[in-house]
Amino acid sequence: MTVDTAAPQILTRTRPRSPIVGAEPFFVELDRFQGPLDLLLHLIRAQDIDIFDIPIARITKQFLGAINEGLDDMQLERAGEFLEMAASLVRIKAQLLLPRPDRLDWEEDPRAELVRRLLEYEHFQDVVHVLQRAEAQRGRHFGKGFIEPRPMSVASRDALQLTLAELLEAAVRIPEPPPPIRVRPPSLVVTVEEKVSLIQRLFEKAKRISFKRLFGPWGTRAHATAALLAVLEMAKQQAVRIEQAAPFAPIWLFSRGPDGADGSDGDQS
Amino acid sequence: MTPEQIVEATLFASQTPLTAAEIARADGELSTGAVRQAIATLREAYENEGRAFQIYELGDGFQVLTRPEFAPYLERFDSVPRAPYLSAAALETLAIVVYRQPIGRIEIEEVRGVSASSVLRTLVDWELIEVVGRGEGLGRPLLYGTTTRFLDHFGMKELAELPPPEELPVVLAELQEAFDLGAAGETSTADDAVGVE
Amino acid sequence: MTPEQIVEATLFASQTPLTAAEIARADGELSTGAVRQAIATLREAYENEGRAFQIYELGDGFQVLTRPEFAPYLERFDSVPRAPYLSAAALETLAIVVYRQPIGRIEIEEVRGVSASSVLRTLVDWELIEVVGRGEGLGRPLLYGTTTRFLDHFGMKELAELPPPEELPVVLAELQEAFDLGAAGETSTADDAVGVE
Repeated sequence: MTVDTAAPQILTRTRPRSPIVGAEPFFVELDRFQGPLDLLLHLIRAQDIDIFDIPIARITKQFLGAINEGLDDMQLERAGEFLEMAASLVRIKAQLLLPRPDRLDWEEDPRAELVRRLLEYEHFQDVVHVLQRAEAQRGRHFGKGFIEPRPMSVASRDALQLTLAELLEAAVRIPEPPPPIRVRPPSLVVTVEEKVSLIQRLFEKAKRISFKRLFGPWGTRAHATAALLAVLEMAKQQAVRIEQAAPFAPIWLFSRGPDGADGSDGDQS
Repeated sequence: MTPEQIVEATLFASQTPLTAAEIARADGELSTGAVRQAIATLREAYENEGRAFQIYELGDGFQVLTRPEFAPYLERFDSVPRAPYLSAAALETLAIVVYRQPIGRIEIEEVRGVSASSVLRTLVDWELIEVVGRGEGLGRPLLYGTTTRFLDHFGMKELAELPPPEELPVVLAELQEAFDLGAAGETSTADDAVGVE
Repeated sequence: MTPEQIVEATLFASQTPLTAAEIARADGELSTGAVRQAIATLREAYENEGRAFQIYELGDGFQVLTRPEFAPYLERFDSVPRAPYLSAAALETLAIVVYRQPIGRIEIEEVRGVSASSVLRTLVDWELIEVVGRGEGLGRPLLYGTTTRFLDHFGMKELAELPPPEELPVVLAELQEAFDLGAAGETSTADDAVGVE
């Protein structure tokens, strides 16, 4: 797998309502999706991808692009749900880069759990359609009392039965007014490409850099994973050497120059 | 669809008497004369088939009711409607107006999550709420507030007599207790079903 | 009074579904078997006479409702609000509860990938689901199941009208199979095996 530096062409929300079909670029309206699984499933189905062999790198790129555009307008909780999925995608992508035996059992494929969830989610979408049809059919039957009672003059009718307890009972169930929204923009999702170029820029200034420095100020899982992925990628291309004195000790990265002329062997501690 | 069927469906779906003109609204081609004709046909059919219900003329309206001879059977059920009461939807909307007034339809719908226009009409019709002004913004929406009749109904002089929202659970518990003491053992199941989580 | 007439009067007086046992309460001599027999006779009569209503079975109860073809006429009237059509989030959550009940919030969120707490509250408010117990483990989480109102809302007699559950969570077994096929160089059958589209 190579690091593709071309920015993914994913536009969101600014385009007409037509769902996406065909190849990239993709036009995705994030609002239309119930959540990250819905979006992911849509990306896979719209491109006719074999769900048992998901090209994680491509899908991850498209997923990140889609949420990058749409995230700003989203409530924090909802944004978090999409970000969590983004982090798992990046994690799976990283796991796929690790060396592994030629022949894997399905359970050992890093994508297995994701595929299981997607298929399960898709099955429930079928149920949703069944329910929707049933609901529409039922909605065409009316019982007694469907037609709103005809207004009568106030004088002519009996006193209304309404106790204070009933009113208060109803009042106590009114939800609290929503607190004023304080928007904290969610941390931006970062791409592996950005981390690679960050590492390259740092090596222009120093021969040795701390792994932690690659995501220090942000500290999120997405940043850490992107940084790890970038380092693994560069190590694979022999552009960087990784050193760690002991487990949990600081990890240091050494530049190996453009052709990897640094002398030492590929020691991935 | 014959006029008889359309009239039958309409009468069936209503719980209160409808005038011939009101029934005619079901279909643009239905005249009040045709409605009256259909009602006569239906009455005869119900009679011949020995149906347990019949169309009765009440005031200026028509209503399908069970025949009086079945009353003894129906009285075995405890669900006999009493004096008019508000539907759950109307009650909920009233509670929102009471505590958030002045408030517009849109805000009420935001709280309840469903359309409120017909419920608001019912409450205005009962003179429990009224239009008290117009809000800012698009279309200058109508704002609703409670009426003096609302206060009368609960024997209050002013809204300030209502418990503040944060005390509602306490007041409710007290009311429930007083009710239990007063009606020891009677009808308690119905209220239990409504209130307690 | 024939049993048919007594059952008819009872069904007409009710605004909600009644079980055969509830209808039988109208008359001491009425067995639930006789009630069912009477309902069958009435259904046939309504059919033959072209009545605008019919007796429908909802959950374990019976209710007289207008036939669907009269909906366009009745929709011209102001109507008492009934449960609104459900949102996609609500339907998705219901779909999971139906098949996995009793089920807790966390498990629902795992399947949907998004938070479910506010949707669950709404569904409980509408009485489409209810708390049916508490699970093991930390905090003894609430477990939810569907109500008879759920059946009413979707016009079902029983849950068995939904696609059989064993067709749903077969995913794991089929995964391995599909993967083995895929590894053998042929992936096109994989989707067919699971029954997509």
